[in-house]
Amino acid sequence: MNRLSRDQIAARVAKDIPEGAYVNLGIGLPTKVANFLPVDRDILLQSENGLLGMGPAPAPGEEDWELINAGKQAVTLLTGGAYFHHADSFAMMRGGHIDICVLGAFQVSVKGDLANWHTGDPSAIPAVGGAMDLAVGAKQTFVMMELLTKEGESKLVERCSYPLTGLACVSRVYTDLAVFDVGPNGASVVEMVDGLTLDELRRMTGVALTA
Amino acid sequence: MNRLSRDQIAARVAKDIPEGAYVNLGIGLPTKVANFLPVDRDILLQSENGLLGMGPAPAPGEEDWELINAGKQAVTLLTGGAYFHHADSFAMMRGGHIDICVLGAFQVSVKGDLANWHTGDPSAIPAVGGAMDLAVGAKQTFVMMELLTKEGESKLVERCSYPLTGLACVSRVYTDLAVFDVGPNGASVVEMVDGLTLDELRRMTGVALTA
Amino acid sequence: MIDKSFESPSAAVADIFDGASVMIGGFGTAGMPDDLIDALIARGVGNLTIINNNAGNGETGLAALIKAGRVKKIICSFPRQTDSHHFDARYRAGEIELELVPQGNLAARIQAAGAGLGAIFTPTGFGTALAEGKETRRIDGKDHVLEYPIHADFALIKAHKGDRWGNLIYRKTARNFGPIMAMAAKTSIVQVSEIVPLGALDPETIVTPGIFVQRVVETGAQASTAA
Amino acid sequence: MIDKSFESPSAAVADIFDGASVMIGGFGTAGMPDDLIDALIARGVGNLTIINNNAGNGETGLAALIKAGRVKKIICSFPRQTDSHHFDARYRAGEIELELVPQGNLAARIQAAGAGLGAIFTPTGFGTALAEGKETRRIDGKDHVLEYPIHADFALIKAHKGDRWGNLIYRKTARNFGPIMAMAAKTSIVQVSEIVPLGALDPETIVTPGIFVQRVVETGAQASTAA
Repeated sequence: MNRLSRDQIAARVAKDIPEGAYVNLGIGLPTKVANFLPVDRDILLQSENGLLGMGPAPAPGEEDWELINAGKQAVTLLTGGAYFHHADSFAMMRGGHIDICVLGAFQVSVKGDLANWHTGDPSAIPAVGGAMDLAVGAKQTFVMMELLTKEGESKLVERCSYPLTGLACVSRVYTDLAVFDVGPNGASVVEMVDGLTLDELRRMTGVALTA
Repeated sequence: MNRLSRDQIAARVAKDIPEGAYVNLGIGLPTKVANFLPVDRDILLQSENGLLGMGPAPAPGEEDWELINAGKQAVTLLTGGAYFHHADSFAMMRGGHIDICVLGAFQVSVKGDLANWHTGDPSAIPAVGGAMDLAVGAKQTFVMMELLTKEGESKLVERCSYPLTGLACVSRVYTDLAVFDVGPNGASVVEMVDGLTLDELRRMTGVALTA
Repeated sequence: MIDKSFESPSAAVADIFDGASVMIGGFGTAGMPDDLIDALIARGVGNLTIINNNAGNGETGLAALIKAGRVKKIICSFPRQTDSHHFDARYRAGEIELELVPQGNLAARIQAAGAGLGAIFTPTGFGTALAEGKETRRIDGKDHVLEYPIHADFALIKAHKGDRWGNLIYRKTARNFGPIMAMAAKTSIVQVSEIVPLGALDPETIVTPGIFVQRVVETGAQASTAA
Repeated sequence: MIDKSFESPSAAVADIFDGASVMIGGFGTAGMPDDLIDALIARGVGNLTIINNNAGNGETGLAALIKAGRVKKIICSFPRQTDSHHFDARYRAGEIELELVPQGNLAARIQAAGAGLGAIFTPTGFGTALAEGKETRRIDGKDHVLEYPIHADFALIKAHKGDRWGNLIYRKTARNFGPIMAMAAKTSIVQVSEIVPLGALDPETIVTPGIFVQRVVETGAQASTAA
């Protein structure tokens, strides 16, 4: 069984992002997707702190700390990009103007419920940022994650046990072992890594899966 | 009895507009107030179609019909003025950022209710524009009107019979015969033209007036 | 390559369908996208619901669309003007439906649509005939009316300059409803004086980022005229 | 003559009172008005309610205000960061109250305050712990949460250039919350790199018109640093 690396998952997500798409990449793992977007496609990245047309990281020493992304990393602006304030930025997101957002997750349910902001640990300091806005606002919300926790538990679940970020908002889940569509009809397997069978995947996840 | 002309009413209103005020002048009669603002005061006129710092009319032949006021007349922009879109413009008005707006009226009640957008004539085509926003949004709403109709009926009334623009929104009424404060405690006379007595004014208006 | 520029106004409006809702920018004639409207008239579809501040001035633009009998309903704040005779005639003949909205509520409802809000409580119009039958609520000592977003299938907008990604700047008070209508319509179609190369517009001063714009047509500079 | 320029940050914040609600612009350190915050710390008032996207980074700005023990409550979307240790310590000690708000609702509520709306129905947060106990409503097939505006007594903002009427432009992503906080606070206090003569800012490209700004202080250009 040929488990995908994080970069390989990112590359797989990138394959599904079409020419002309407006895309928001969540902080953390999804940021890697930018590295795999094909150079022959015009794809515009939005960052919720207020820019559209986000370019790659600047060369070391060239950072401008007033030009950052949602993860507070120094970035650049493509020719043709634009700056705007936070209310306009979240209007883009909440108003359905972003075609695709890619988020990390603690859990995703087969119906597309998302849990990615809080482990539920009462001693943790909670922080949500723009996750709830992105989850409900984009035309399509993709999740990118490893399928199993370090303890081997499936993060694709019948029902999320972690605090929710949004209800029925995720449409597709990219993992190191398989790609799933989720939604009102439950989870279906889009593709699996070589050497994995549907039965094994059912056993690993413990959820109902159609092919 | 020394009835004020329309220009004299406008001049009287202008006297009450302090240095530094942000002011919206309604279309029609209130527009005249601009002609009487003292040149030694910085007073900024807002026009709800999207400019702040409205200047006087351009010289004939110099009109730019993309630089107009709410009455669709050609205007100019003062040095230091700014353009903005309609949602921001009405945020200024509704959000309490305009210090004073001056509106015309069909009727004002002693409690400060305003009727200025519709005569109630069922055959008339209704039009409201920004009147309702201005009435409720400015810190102070002044009305400027002749006190009596052509038929001699008072436009300062106990209760408006015309369709309302806003409830309890007017604080002061400037007329050709007197200036009134209106509000929760009813109408009081701030000043009268020479030769007019409070009793005469009570008889003319038919409303309770305190001095 | 993302290229939102279209060859002609008629190509840009070619899929506006019978019964569509169409936002039209402009306050009076300032910002009225006359070339797009002319193309829409030539296209021949009708039963349109139009969202604009006014109901047409004189003989051009929205007035011409109304004259041609293509408008079923108009949502606006200030229809009656000295030169709104085409609307006046159709309205009096019972041939056009009018939804009258206070101007600031019109702007706020369009902005709410663009921002994906479900509804807003606004103080404007409370206690008036224009709030009759609407839900009201006293919040923090002030009475409010519940108003719903206004969405549209298309927006027709006039801007000053644009680029192939759809970034826009406007000119003076012709800006008015353009930025918020671009956000609220499914398909925003913009006529500009000039399509400039990508990067010619300063990213700090772009008023409408291209994400809100689907089509841009260069129609040359045109002076607006008095309303 | 309208002249909103102030001599110094300390003069500009001299009436911020104990228990005031204070919006502070910035996303991380980009747009954080450090000079105004330093003046506020020096002023010594406490029990402040702070509205910011975060809860301080490192040792400067909002983090320093929290370290100094001046903050009673913070309304923000993303307190927990690698360098939010001053907040973390106060929070764990039960010395600071936290109202956690999804970032877009934070922006929308601030904008609603500036625009004089009474409340908004937003889809963000529906069905989550952050909407618990809040009124909800299904509108047009989508579930929404009723959220109220966030007003403040003061806003502290960092902009790029300003003039004596309070007109502002910003720089890159340091713009973030500045324009909407300026609209939502009773008194908006802005530090700028440079106060320019009236007319030096192009009226087409002013981002915050002066009506939303009460005070402007020139503090010189300062590079933001990594969060």
